[in-house]
Amino acid sequence: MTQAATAAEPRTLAPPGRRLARVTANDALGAYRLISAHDREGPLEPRPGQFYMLAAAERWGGGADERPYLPRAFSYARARRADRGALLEFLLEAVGPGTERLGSLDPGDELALVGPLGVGFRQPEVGTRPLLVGGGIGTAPLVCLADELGAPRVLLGFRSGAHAEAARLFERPSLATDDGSVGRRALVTELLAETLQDEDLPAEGLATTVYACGPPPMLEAVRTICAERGVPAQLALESGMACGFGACFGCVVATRDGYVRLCLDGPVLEADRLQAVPE
Amino acid sequence: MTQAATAAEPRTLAPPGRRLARVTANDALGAYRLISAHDREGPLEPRPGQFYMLAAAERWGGGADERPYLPRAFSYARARRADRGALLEFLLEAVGPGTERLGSLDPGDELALVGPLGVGFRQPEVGTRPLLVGGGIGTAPLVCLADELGAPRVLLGFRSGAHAEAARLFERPSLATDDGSVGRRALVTELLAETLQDEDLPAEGLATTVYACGPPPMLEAVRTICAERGVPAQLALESGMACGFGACFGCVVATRDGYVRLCLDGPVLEADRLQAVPE
Amino acid sequence: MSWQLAAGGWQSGFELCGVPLRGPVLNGSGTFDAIAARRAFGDALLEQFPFDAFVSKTITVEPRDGNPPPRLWETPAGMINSIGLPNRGLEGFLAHDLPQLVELPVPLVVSVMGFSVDELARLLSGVGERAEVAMMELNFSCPNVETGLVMGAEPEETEAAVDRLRPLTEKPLIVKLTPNAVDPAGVAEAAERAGADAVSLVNTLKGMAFDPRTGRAWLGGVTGGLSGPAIGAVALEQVHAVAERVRIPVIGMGGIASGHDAREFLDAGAACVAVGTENFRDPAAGRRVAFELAEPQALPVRD
Amino acid sequence: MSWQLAAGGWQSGFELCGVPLRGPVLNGSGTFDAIAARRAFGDALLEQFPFDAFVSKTITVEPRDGNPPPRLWETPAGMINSIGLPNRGLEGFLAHDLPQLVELPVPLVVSVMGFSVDELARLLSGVGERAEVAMMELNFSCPNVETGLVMGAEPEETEAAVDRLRPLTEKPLIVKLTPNAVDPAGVAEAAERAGADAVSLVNTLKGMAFDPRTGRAWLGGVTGGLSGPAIGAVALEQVHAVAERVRIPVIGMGGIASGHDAREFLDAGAACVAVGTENFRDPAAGRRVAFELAEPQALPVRD
Ligand SMILES: Cc1cc2nc3c(=O)[nH]c(=O)nc-3n(C[C@H](O)[C@H](O)[C@H](O)COP(=O)(O)OP(=O)(O)OC[C@H]3O[C@@H](n4cnc5c(N)ncnc54)[C@H](O)[C@@H]3O)c2cc1C
Ligand SMILES: Cc1cc2nc3c(=O)[nH]c(=O)nc-3n(C[C@H](O)[C@H](O)[C@H](O)COP(=O)(O)OP(=O)(O)OC[C@H]3O[C@@H](n4cnc5c(N)ncnc54)[C@H](O)[C@@H]3O)c2cc1C
Ligand SMILES: Cc1cc2nc3c(=O)[nH]c(=O)nc-3n(C[C@H](O)[C@H](O)[C@H](O)COP(=O)(O)O)c2cc1C
Ligand SMILES: Cc1cc2nc3c(=O)[nH]c(=O)nc-3n(C[C@H](O)[C@H](O)[C@H](O)COP(=O)(O)O)c2cc1C
Ligand code: FES
Ligand code: FES
Repeated sequence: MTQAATAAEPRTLAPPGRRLARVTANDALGAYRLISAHDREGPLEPRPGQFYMLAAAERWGGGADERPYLPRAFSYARARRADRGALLEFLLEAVGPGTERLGSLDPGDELALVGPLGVGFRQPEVGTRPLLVGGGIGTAPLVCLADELGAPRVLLGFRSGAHAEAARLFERPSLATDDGSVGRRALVTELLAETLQDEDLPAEGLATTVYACGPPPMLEAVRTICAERGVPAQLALESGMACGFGACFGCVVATRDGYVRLCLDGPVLEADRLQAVPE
Repeated sequence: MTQAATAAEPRTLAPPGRRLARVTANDALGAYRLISAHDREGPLEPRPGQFYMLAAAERWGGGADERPYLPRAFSYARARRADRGALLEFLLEAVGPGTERLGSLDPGDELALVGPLGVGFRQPEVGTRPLLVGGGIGTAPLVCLADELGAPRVLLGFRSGAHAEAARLFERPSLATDDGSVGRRALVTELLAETLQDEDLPAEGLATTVYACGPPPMLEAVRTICAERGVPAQLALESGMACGFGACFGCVVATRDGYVRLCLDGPVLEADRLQAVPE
Repeated sequence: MSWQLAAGGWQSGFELCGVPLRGPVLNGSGTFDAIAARRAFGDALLEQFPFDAFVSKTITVEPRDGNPPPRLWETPAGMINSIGLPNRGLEGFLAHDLPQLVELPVPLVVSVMGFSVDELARLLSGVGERAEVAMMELNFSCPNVETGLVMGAEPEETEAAVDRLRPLTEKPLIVKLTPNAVDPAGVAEAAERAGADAVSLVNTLKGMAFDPRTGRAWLGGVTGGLSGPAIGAVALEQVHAVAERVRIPVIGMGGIASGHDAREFLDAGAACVAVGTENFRDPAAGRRVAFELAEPQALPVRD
Repeated sequence: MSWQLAAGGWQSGFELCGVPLRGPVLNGSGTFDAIAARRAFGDALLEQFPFDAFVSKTITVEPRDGNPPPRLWETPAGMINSIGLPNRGLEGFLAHDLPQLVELPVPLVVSVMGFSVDELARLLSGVGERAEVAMMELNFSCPNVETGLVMGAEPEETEAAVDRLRPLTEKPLIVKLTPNAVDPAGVAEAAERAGADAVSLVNTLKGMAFDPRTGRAWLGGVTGGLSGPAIGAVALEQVHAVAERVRIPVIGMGGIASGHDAREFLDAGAACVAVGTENFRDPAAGRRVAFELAEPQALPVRD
């Protein structure tokens, strides 16, 4: 339990308890919602790829099927220093009772939150240029990563034009949509394959480190493409979580060395730790 | 199960299911809230003393202790014909998670409702004048009763001036408050005793029929006072209810002939059916 | 016996233990009083009757007042009741309730409980011979009354009781299991061996609440039975375990509040479902559940 | 052993089985991993440690991977888990976990489970002799692993097991009961007779969920254990029944999320309480519960 043993991991420690943060804005961004909250007690600098467990402070539950009950995990999309504390931004896709309740919060309402949690993205391997690959709501953690890396190359894929609105959070991303309404009618992994193809490989190999987040089939394609080309990749995965801080052992993902708790050893995993992206 | 057997009871039948009614207003009335809802599918003329089971259509539950779950019983305070349907008014006192949630509804939100339920107040006994006695939130069912009886005598008691604001729903009531801030510093049952005292009893006895609703100790005092003087009284009681339509057998109150389901045989009971007002 | 969706409605020819039913949604015994509901809702209740068969509140040989109030406590996503089986007794039921229940537009199941096998025998023969009654349910599971627990908790006790009772009526016999058993599936197998035509489960789980102001038991009956969505997962596990081990139909219940919930019970192996506590929140819950089950678009798409 | 409020805090001299504790709030085994939490929260965790004694996740003789995912299902006011007791095994625990758990500012309780009494014996002697360990808890109740159920479901089995295990350690022995028993109080009495120093309850209730898209079991382990506020009423009933029948202290748990809930368990006869699932919603839940218990103004006034 020495601090040193884990000092190397890109993790900002969280305060050891749930706290409240006031919602300052909640706006539609195409098919998504962008929620800002003023976190007065948390750390100012979470690491890109880390996440927070969120719940509405009031009326979390009591929906048609009497859920949600547990908090929900969300990557932060951006964090800025604000007057006393940090302003956190979350990008949300409504897929069920938890995301619907959060999406209905009004400015002034309070979020209950724990975080930042998990291990974020690691630095690009020495001598490589980062390449960010995002699919759908998986673009969320890439927003702050792009800010930190300073305008890296970004490839984004979306279902539709309404979803592609989220691309506005990035500078000059390359875009693909399933229906071709915005950008290329293609899968973002096709863009990835082409980009890596076009690349002039330096003698030593490694020209690029890929950072990817998106739905499991996309991540699996990213993993395969990168593995075939020997390109290092860091994948931000998802799994069902109850706690987010290693307490419940519920979020495990199978790696080459057995199950790991995604909330503790992830959500960002080096692609070569995985035999395959689960699901 | 013949209709005739029960045709005499002051009961308007309810549609056999839960329906939605849109909240049209929710305003503070002193310490209480006055909530109006547009009931498009229910009957236009509930009987004074009947009640509705109410729940918020959304987020009913998920509070600090994961309640409410069941709907809550409320006397209607007033019902008016409205454009397509009835406008129902409820007077609420926030005492727990259910009343707090209902009190926080905004105009436009929806109420889930079943009703009208139960047996209302019966006509005054022949040759008597009605006298309404209300304590605190127990004034609610007396509002429509007073309207129906046409400006009867009304005695009201409240904890404080803020609560006594509810007296504004009546024409010229006699008022008592515990702290004397409005009206007499007295218990409403003292006003009752004095009123009955002052009365010129006609030869045959019966000058007054008392209609009372309020907290159990008040109702018990009303019962005793009326019993001593042989004055007929109808008491609107409360008990914990799960269903409101006789399904659960949970709301029983002990009468001289054993337990009765208050939601089915009440909530208005003739005082002489009771040995004592429970609680 | 198997239940399947026909386009837009129930498969015609659906039946439970040989009794034709218009659909698979019953009520849980003691959670809907059709006589009281008719007082509240009038004849509209009959026109829009929420269930495909009606199960009476459990009756006993002698009339019972039930437990002293308070009888209800609300819990997270559920409630505890200590009603204590108030009922008019066998005579009262036959004289007062049965003539009214006959007016219902669906088959009638009468639930009975006895403090001894002899009492059960009297109830079975007294009620089972009436033509108005389609099926009998043996409540071996009420946690409020001592014997209920004992009879349904162990396979041997159950088998012995059903063995003796089975010959007393020609009506299909449903055995209602208690969830407060180590091995409900073993009890179900015992009931099947002894000739039960169906099993129903779950009854309420034993539960308790304390008055925050006094620190003493809140319920007049001290302990009570927990029901509602809170117990859904427990009910599903037991229904699944039972359905895997018996061939007779299983009537599944416990926390059903929607077609979605009902389908989980069918997935778990139930042939029919029953709606209990949700009736209290919505008197038309049974119809709503049936509708949602019959309209596949109301439910998540099956891959 | 009795617990009482002293003005503004715990009564000094409070203890459980002779081990001094600063207060009555433990964690439920398997619901807080202090080593993982220290990675997430750093040393602030130690400064604001949420519990008055720390109970380890249950360990077994051999290392275990646990069940395949998915392992979690959310239910109304609760959740089902099919974690399956992943742990490093006895050797791994002693070498890797114990040295880190020693740094916690509170007494350590180690929870053990065996697939046989022999395995339990090895665990008890292996861990019980370590000075760092204050107490041992025998998990007789894990519904995920066959033997756990059998050992804790019947009084005789429990008595025989505890009888053999009791002499193997001098440390206080807590027996954790399964709620999936007909008569948990009978099992508790058996444990007491055989020399247990305390009993803890409830463990999770057996539960199940179905994948709405496929109709098949959702959990990798097929069935799982239900926990959280949904089971509070069941837990209270069992704690009450047990506390009425044993003299050894009872550690009560099941759905505790607030000081108000905790006080219900004390009212039911518990000497200590444990917070489980609520830790997932708030890592500081233990501290919050303790605070609310100690501050009478946070709770309804007692008449
Ligand atoms: C590390 C991490 C970061 C994330 N970041 C983001 C983000 O930035 N933005 C974002 O929008 N989302 C993000 N997510 C996903 C987000 O957490 C989920 O969308 C959210 O939890 C869904 O909750 P819900 O109640 O809306 O839907 P749910 O009803 O929980 O449905 C979501 C999925 O859970 C499963 N499910 C359904 N019912 C249940 C049940 N009863 N119990 C358990 N599982 C069930 C199904 O597979 C379903 O598809 C992230 C997830 C993780 C793990
Ligand atoms: C026929 C009738 C008509 C009524 N009319 C009105 C009206 O017009 N206006 C109005 O404001 N009120 C009215 N009431 C009272 C109203 O129904 C209650 O105030 C309401 O149900 C309280 O709900 P709550 O969730 O706010 O409080 P609760 O938390 O339910 O607390 C209310 C009381 O219930 C008990 N209680 C506490 N916890 C629980 C629990 N977990 N389970 C069960 N009981 C518990 C306690 O005694 C507590 O004082 C009426 C009641 C009846 C029966
Ligand atoms: C208030 C109440 C009364 C009940 N009375 C009976 C009864 O008389 N006989 C019986 O077999 N079950 C009785 N039950 C149990 C229900 O029939 C059902 O088995 C149980 O409530 C679980 O289903 P639910 O969660 O949908 O309510 C009662 C349940 C409740 C809540
Ligand atoms: C995810 C999870 C894992 C658990 N693991 C264990 C365990 O390893 N050993 C054990 O004795 N109990 C275990 N339990 C049971 C808890 O300790 C506790 O008895 C139960 O969850 C009831 O309390 P609660 O409702 O507060 O969670 C676990 C519970 C959960 C939810
Ligand atoms: S979510 Fe609980 S251990 Fe990862
Ligand atoms: S509230 Fe259910 S019977 Fe009266």
